[in-house]
Amino acid sequence: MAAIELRGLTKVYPGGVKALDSLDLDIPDGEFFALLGPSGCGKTTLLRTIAGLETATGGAVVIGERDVTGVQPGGRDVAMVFQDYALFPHMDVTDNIAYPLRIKKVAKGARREKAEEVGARLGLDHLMDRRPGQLSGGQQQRVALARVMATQAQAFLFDEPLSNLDARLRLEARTFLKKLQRELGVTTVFVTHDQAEALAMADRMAVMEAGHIRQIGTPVEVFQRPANTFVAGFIGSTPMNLLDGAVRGDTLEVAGCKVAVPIAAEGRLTDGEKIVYGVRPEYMAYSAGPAEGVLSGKVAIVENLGASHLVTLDVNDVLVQAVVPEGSEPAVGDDGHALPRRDRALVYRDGELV
Amino acid sequence: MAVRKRSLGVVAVLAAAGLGLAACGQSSGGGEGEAIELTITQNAIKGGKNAAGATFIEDWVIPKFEAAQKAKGKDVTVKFVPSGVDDEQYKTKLSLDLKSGKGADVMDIDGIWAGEFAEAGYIKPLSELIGPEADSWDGWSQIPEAVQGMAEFNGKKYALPVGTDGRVLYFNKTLFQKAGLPADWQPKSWQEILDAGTKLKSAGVPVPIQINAGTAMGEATSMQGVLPLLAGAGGEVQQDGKWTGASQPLKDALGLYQKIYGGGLGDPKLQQEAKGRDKSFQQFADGKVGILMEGDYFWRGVVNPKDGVAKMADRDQVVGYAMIPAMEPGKGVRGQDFVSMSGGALRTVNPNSEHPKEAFELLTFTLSPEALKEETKDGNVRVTPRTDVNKEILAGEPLLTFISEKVLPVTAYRPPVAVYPQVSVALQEATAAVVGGTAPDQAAADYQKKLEGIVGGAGNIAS
Amino acid sequence: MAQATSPPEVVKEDARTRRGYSSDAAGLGSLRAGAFVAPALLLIAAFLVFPALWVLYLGLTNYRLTGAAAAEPEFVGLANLLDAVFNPTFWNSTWLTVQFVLGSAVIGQVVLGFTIAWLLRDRAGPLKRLVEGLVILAWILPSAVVSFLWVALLDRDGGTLNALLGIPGFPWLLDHPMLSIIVFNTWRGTAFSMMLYGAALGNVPPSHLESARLAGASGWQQLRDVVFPHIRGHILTNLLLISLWTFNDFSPFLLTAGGPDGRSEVLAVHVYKVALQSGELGYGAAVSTIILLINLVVAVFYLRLLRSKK
Amino acid sequence: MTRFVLGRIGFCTLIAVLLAFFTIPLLWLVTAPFTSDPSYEVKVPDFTWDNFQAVVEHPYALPSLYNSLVLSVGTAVLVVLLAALAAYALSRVRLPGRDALLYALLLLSSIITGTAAMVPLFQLAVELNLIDSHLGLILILTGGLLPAAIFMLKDFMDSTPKSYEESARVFGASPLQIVRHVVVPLVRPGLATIGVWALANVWGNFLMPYLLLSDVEKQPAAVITYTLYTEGGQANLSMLSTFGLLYSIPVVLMYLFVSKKYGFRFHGGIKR
Repeated sequence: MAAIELRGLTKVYPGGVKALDSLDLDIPDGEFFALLGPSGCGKTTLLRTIAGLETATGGAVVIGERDVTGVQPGGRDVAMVFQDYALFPHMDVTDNIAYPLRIKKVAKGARREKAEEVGARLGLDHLMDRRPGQLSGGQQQRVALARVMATQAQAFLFDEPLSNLDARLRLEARTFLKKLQRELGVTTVFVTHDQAEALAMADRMAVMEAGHIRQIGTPVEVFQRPANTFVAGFIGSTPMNLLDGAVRGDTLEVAGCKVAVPIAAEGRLTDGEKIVYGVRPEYMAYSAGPAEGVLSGKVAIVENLGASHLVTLDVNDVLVQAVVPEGSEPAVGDDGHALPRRDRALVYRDGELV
Repeated sequence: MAVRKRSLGVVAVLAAAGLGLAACGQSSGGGEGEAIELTITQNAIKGGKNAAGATFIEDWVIPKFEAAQKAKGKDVTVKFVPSGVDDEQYKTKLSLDLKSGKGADVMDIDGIWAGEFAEAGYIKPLSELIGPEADSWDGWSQIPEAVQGMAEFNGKKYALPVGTDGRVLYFNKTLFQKAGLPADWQPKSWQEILDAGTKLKSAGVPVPIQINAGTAMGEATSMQGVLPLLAGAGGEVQQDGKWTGASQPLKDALGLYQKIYGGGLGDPKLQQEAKGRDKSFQQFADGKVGILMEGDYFWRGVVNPKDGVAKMADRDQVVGYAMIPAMEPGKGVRGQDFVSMSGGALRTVNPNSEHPKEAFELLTFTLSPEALKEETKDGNVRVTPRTDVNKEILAGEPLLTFISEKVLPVTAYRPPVAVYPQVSVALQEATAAVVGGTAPDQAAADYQKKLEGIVGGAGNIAS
Repeated sequence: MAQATSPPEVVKEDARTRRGYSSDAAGLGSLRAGAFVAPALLLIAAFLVFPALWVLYLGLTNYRLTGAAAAEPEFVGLANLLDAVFNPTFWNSTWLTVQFVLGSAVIGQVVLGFTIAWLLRDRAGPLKRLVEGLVILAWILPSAVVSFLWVALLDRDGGTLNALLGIPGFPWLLDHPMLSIIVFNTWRGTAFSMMLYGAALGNVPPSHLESARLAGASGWQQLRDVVFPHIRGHILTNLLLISLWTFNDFSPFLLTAGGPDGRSEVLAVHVYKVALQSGELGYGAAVSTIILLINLVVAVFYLRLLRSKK
Repeated sequence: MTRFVLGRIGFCTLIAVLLAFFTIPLLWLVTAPFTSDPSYEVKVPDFTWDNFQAVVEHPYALPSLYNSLVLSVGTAVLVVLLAALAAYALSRVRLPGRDALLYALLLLSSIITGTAAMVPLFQLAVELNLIDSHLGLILILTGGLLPAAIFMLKDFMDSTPKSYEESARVFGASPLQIVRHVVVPLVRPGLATIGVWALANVWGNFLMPYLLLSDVEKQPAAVITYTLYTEGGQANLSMLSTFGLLYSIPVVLMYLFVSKKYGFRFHGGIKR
């Protein structure tokens, strides 16, 4: 078990594409850490650089107080689950799980024993002599996990471990993975492009964009207080309302309406400056009648989210979304009013949280 | 040798780079009383090509020779290196071996290769290589001048002749009878051949006359086709160092082809087939060919009732033979009435041999009377180079006696020079053209043009 | 935001590990990759490149297997090349080779190979194994044997083909020598294309075919719009290899010996006749050089095609 | 419905024609050896074993098959081994000028298979003392086959996912271990294909073995086949057909063995 530390990590591909731009990151021992971002943001490159599959152009990778920047992947004492699991198609499940031990020259009997033990723990005991081709996606994923567990490495690296599963299985696997990580207590870094997955599983997470880390924090921090408009727009199953506005005395003018300054921004704004006002649809109180500090407009779209509805209001040609609980949803064309929660609304200046 | 030198440096580097793979070097040595190893090669192999020849060397020559040497107090072992491929491939292999300073101590070559091998320095005059013993060999007196000539180049003897052969016209007596032709047929002119052909044709013989033509049969077209005809018309392919171009004899020879294949007396398609000659043998054996121009090999190796490739159980009764007539009596080469062509193998000592004297002993041993008699017994009779031997062994062989006594005195040999094979191909092409419908004069003119390219300009062609 | 930790004790790695470090999938690195390639390259250098360059050099001499020119070959420069260029036999051979390659490789093997692969693409069981087995059999049997089989098949009198067609005496090898060797080589070489296309078709995603079928595409349209774009690379690689092989294929000699009268004397046979039968190695080497140049043009042509619409 | 039936009929006809096309030339090979006095005709054989008897008694026929086996298996193993290593490295590491080099070698290999190369190859063998040695011949034949083998194998390697190797690498496998444990099993059908290709190539090769091996006891079947022609160049049909059959059987058996054991096809033999 070990902490992972990145110092000024830079990766430039031949041809000049900067995949990682001087990243610093500390992941303490035992943490379940998520790397989140849209495709092409550098999160997989970062993971592979930690694994040693990519060479760092600059900076250092330190695992368990040991600088491994120049160390071959096999010498870093990490284990990795690949997006396609990379189970060797010509080996059965036992051999696949035991493969890392074979490399470590563990005797045949001992490694079979270990493989069976780990396999049993993951509920694979009846599948041990099958080939990967004969397994379902979920089973393959568990074999890949078992193989990683068998290594007893200091850190686990998961590259999109759930993306090859179908939606229902993914939820199950999510819970399973989190539980497993808790039990094993091994430092784990996983890459995902699904913010819900990151929020659900990670102890902490980093949101990346274009080779930079845009925010590091717990899921709650990242969800409630996105550090910038990029993170704000990326996190959340319904994207945050990000509305252009301006400071008008002690209120804000947003989409032609007057709203109160959020608590977090109180005393930090100057009159007349342009800002972006951010509030999640979940943090809006919808009502049919007008009130002080609401955003008022006509209902344009109503989308069913199951237990609630997402209502899109046309507020002076600006679209504003609010989540409305079951049973009180309006009809398209109604007048509607949405009151942001002052304690949850945020103000961004030049894209950064005020 | 510029080519060779260039290579050596690179080769040395490669060898030094670790590719020098273990393989035993050639045995060396040769001091007094030391064991001597000799090798002898022929394009013959047990269980295949010339099996009898291979058996003779392996089972008779080698033990006898080794024993004879032992009696003289010498420890000599001989190894036979068999081969069973096309002559061209055998020749290629020999050339490469000789060029690289390798090869068997005693080797057989075709008589026609003597010139080119000598020019390339692959073989050396025997007197240079062996010393005076070569010229004083007692066998020379038994070999006719003409046969000795095969082994000579620029007036020097490079080898010993192993044997010779001759070409005749074979005919099927059964078919002849059907066509009302005599069983002791002997044409005296080309016209008589054509007349016989016409009669055979009207008697329903599918292929009245088969005289090899075209390139597919290769050298067989030259030896059993255009060259005897050329000789019959009074020409030679090379005379006094000058090549024969589009001369009248050539036009006449090609004219005969035109009469045969243009007049429906032969099968033009057969001449083009890759295996046409084999087929002509088979057809003759099947009684479909009336007259066939072939060498004595045909009698010995093809229609031989015992082990021929196209056996004819009744060969001795059915197959007749006659000398090849000149175009008209007296019109043949050297004013002869009858003509033929001969070839034959040579046996010589490899200049690279470490024991040339012993090799020469082995060579002469294989051509001693007792060896030749042993070799030719049990139905393997052929015309040997020695008249003393021939007298004995040919007694019961009417055809070979016929060849030895009637044909060899009038025969001719091919010029033993390096470009001959290309000239030969050009001749074959000329016959192919005529069989294909080109006029003989035109084909002869085309031949001359090609010849100029081959032999280095019109200056080397007799006008 | 980032947690502050005390700076770790950084173990300074030496420069060598960093240089030897590699980022390819298997961690080979240039050095080890070089070691992997070296044995093959060494053999190729010794037994391929070096003799091939030697051949190119021989082409500039009047070297012969026997005769005076064997003992003292002279440098003649481009004389051999010029001889070839002004030699109608050479041009005849070149033209026949073009027919041979187009007919037997580009059309015969590719079309037949693809057809078989397409027909059998989603089949399994004995029929597929039988057809594939027979096609592969024709490919792996020794050429000395198969050429003899075809001589027997096409024989004028006793040949099976004439017996089947009821035209005894029809001389296939004489009247249609090129057709004969083209069909023969198609028969012999189809296996390679069949296997390659079989594999390529396996890689065409079924969903693409299905969506084309849903859109109402006919069989031909499916091939044109879905299959061919997908296996383009395979087709061109295959074409390149079989064109080169066919170009240098010597087996027609075993069937027709180049005849009748040179009507099936493709370049490889021409070189054999010139070099081995006439012993004109200098000229033969020069013709080999020309063959190399033609092959180069063919290869560049395919590579252009391969890159053009990628 | 009619369209389906028509398609079905068309398919069956096409398959029948194909089967006929590929079967008919082979008929002679299976009938002539069992016929007493075979001609070019395909006849119902009289099932004689005399021809086989004759081949067995031939002093060089059966040993030559063993020589063919040594040469072709040796070459195939060497080609597969060296080509696999080289193709893998070339597929995974960008060496400068890689593609140009491969194409150049591929083109040069066509010169080497030509007749004109016999003199350089022969003299090279003489200088390196590789004449009359199976090993020498194997090395020379391997050199000629390698470029095409590398070319084809590289295609295979390019199409296998890299994550397998990366995965093994993270577990600490060395490059050679990765090749042995992961790459070779993954591309095994490809290796088998190249192996059989090389094998069949050498099995039929005549000119090089003839020139480089003078000792008849070392010569392969391709050379010995020639001895079944007579002095005049005529084929001994009964021997030739019988030996042809015996000469074909090992290569067919090797193909069956390889295809059974390792699979025999291009890409996609093993899929997840």
